[in-house]
Amino acid sequence: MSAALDPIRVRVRVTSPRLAVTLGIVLVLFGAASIGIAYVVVSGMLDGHWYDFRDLGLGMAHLREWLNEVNAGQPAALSAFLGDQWISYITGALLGATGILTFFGLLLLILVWVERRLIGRIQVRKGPNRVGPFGLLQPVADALKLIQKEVLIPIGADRFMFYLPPVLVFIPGLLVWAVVPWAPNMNYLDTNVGVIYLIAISSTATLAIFMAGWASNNHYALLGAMRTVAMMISYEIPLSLALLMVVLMTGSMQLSTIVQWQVDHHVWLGMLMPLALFTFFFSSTAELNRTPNDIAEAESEIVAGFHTEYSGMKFGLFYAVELGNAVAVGAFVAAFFLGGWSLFGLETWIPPYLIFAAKAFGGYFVLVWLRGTLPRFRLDQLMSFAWKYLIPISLLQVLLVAIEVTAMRYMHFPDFVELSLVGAANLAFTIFIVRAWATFLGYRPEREQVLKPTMAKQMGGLRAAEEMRTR
Amino acid sequence: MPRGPRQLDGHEVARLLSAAVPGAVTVATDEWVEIQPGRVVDVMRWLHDDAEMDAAQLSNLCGVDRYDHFEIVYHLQSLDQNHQIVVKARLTDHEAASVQSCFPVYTGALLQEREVYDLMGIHFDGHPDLRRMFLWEGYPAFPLRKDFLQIVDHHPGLPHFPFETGKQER
Amino acid sequence: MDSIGVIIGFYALAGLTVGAALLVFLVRNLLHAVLALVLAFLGMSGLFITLSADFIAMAQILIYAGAIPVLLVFAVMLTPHASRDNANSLFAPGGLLIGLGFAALFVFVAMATVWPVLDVETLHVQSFAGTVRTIGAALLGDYLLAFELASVLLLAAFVGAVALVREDEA
Amino acid sequence: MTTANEPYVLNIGPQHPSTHGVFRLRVVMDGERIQDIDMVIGYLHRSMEKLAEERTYTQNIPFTDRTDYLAAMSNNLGYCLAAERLAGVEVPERASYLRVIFAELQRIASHSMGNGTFINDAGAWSTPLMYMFREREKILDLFEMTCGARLTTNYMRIGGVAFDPPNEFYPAVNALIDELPDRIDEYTELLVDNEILLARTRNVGVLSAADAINGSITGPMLRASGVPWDLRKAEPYCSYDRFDFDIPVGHVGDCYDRFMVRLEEMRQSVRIIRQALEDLPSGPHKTEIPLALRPEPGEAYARVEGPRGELGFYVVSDGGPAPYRFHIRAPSLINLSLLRQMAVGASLPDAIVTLGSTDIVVGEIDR
Repeated sequence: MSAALDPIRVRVRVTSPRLAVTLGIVLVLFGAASIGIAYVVVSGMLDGHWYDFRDLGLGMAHLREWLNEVNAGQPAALSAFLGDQWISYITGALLGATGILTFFGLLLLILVWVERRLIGRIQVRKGPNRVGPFGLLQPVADALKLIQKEVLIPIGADRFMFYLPPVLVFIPGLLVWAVVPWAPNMNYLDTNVGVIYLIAISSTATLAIFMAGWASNNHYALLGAMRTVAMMISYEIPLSLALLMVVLMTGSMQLSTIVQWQVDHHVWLGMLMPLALFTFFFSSTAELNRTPNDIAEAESEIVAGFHTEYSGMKFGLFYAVELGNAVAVGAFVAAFFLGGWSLFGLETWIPPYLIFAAKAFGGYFVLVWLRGTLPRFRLDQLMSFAWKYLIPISLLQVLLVAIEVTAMRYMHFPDFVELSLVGAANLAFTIFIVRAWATFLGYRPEREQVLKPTMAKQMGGLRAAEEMRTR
Repeated sequence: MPRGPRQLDGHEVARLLSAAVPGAVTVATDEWVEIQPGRVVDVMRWLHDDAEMDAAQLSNLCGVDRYDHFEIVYHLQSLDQNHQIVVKARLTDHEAASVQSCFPVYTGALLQEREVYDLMGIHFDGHPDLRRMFLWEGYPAFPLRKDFLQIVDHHPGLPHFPFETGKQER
Repeated sequence: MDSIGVIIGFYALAGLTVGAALLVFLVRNLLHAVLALVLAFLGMSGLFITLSADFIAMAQILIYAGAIPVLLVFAVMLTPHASRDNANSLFAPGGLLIGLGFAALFVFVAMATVWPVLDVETLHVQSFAGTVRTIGAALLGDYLLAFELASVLLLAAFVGAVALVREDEA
Repeated sequence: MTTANEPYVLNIGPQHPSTHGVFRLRVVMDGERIQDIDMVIGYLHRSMEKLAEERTYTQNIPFTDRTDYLAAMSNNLGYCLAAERLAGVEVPERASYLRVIFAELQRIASHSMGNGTFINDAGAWSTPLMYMFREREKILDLFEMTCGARLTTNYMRIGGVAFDPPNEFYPAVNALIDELPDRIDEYTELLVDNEILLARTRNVGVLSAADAINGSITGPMLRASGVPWDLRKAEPYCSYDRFDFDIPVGHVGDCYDRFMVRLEEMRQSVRIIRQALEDLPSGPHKTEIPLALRPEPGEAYARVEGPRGELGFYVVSDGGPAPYRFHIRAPSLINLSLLRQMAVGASLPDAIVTLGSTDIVVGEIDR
């Protein structure tokens, strides 16, 4: 059959050549203008400073200095009334909020495409490729479609509680980005309780999800909400324990300090504490509702879980925040365990925020990869894994890390020796304790118990079946 | 008509059956055995338990409307002996047709009997869950009966081939 | 002399907290009341932030906005539908009385305590840098016994709860 | 979890990702545990058995495509065997070889779909399904090449097959069967040793051999329970007695065994196709039968080993041009007989996996 007669296999042209050329010219002009402006700013033609674009944090520091000058120069009456630093505060808050919102918005737009393309590649198909070049405009089309869709509210739903969750679930999704350490000096909220902030903020999403499930007046949604809550309660603990190990080792809850510790010691915490890395990552998949722990929205069982009844942009918000959180998990894995913005000295040459973004997206890619590969656990399996395996083993590991940290305080070997010893001890302990604990609880890997089908030549019924079994 | 490749001779089955369950067999041909509708469970249980018959599986169960009576056709399968037995039950009461359910012997009859009840309106005594299956509860008729929706001047079946004209078979 | 921002913040947050707390018992729907409670807790954590007590603020969010309401909602949801509204009950006058009593106590304590007043000049941002360290040192230093006792008590409660809920393996 | 006086009823379907069609399960739940399960079927009921009573024998062949729309070739074959037995029609040897080739191709396609959706039900997000669709597409291309249709093929005829495959068919099918074992190995690597999948499917929905036989379960489900029963060997039709192949038999009768039995059957089907292609005799592909086929009054029950189990056709003739009675023994429906027994007491995800492992096709359940 000829290709022309086969509508499915013919690539549908969405862009005419003229439109493409026009778009191309506009893009080139835009790019040239941007580069020109960037050159003027960076090269110091404007204010005599030479900006190193590898370090946006430096630019931020300059901005802060400048704002301090402005603060100092304000009339005394104003500063007596409003405080000395109010210009810095307000500018900082506005800039940060705008930055995070812009970043998050753009990120979501890109992620929809990235996720679908990646999953498509994993599933030997193409993924979205019709709207715009390489399907890049697909997220825009999706968003437009979602916005103009009617939002249905089920009969018997609690309207107020039904409207609230998509918004509420979005807030933590935005807030966690505040503490992300992009580069030296480049984090919006470098609070010294960063780790607790992270845990606290992410735990509030539970309530929103639970509200969504309850308000929908739908049995699937309620089941999904129950599962979410059960899972989040269980997996907050190993998550916190994993972060506790990090805090113990680095002696700080400030994210910039944690990254700086890794830079100073030329090591990634993930190498020192592989179990903590695994625990954090696995618990995060549970918190995120992503495969293999996506039981809260297990499509084949409870349709879409807590957001079954949401349509239009309300569904879109749930979907978007889920994607955004996936990258946030990648970012925190990078910050806590993969050395943040450092890359063994390369950060001098490559902009650190790019290194950080690469690591964050690497973590995200692993999540997508898992999603494309693994089946799903069952609720009771996940619960028993958390309570019977992850939490006890993590607790023991925390104990070991505490001992190591104390020992390191009293010994004065070179860093390299100390950390190698710690890493080796942790790895050995992890392997030992996992095996020992599994043996203690009587766990046998399923794959060792599997019997492959036998091949029969003779047909028969029950008698033949028994013969085959005894043989 | 030829039997299936591994179908037992009906006469042979009838001989053994009438010895074991006296009075159950009414007719026997070389294809099938016809039994009393009230003795279905007895016959099935014997066929199921007997080592030689060894009818371990109820392979197929369906009903046929013969205008004045119904036939329930049981295809029984022995897996170990690898033969097939065809048993029929004739239900003479066309209006209130009823037959013993063979669910006590074969759990596989659960859905098959429900299907026959649903589409043909034959009542199976002793079936644990006899409800309409494809059609909804309260549907007025039984579609597989030949008198389904008695439309004037409409006879069930195909009277002649589409290209044949004039010749009326029935 | 506080700057105007902190004052505005304090009153806004205090208004939010008190208003949300009022809503908790004014709202009819029990789940809405729980949400109002969460809002009140969030306002409290904001108040802690204006006092530069960042650790306590975060702990407030973690425990009172993250964990407790989930338990509350769970409890509300799994009770039968009839008891899901915040109806009047005989407990109201007594509760009001107890509440007033507590309020009076707090006002008295606040008024009667001689609060240490620090000089603004000696207060730098640096003096608030390490609340985590200070709290940690205090908990595991001066107040170690109390801390450990509280932990043991909580553990006992935990084990007791498990023992209560556990079904008999009869 | 819930109060005792208020049953928590969950309607799974008629529109649900795991019911694979319009099929509804009414599940009474206690928390995540299933207390009672009831099937509500008939959403796709077209009363084919009634319709067939007013169509000629040849006109009924397309109906059989539309019962089990994932295994149209097998359904065609089963019906044609019944009609041939009723009318006493002999089938040329080439036709019976071609029937075997297409039925086995159809089995591979159907098992690909069944296994893929089963893994999907277990929660793998479409990836194995898409992998298996890749091979299924090629098989459907072969069907299209031969008879012009991909899904509802309508290929078999009473007395043979409708068309001889075109010349391009042979290289394509040879390339496919050379490739398929590697592909099946790929699935095995991806899925069979996957700890999560094993944890989800082993000892879930267990069916003992005695229960399975008594419950009229047939096909891969019966074999997974450890009963070596396959009509292709027990009662060889077409020319299955001339090929060398094995019947995979499971051990426990759980969902994992069903999955594995299907996967192994795909390998065996490749073996059969290879042998059939090697010895494919020349000659006519069809016996000419009168268009106005009027079998003698009587009845015939013919069955084939379809991908889902014993696919039987019971055809009664009264000497007229149309069947007097036309009954399909639908394995999808009858394999559901014991669903309640398997699912009650299990948790919801287990029940979904169990339903997925029975590999239902709603078109065949409802007919």
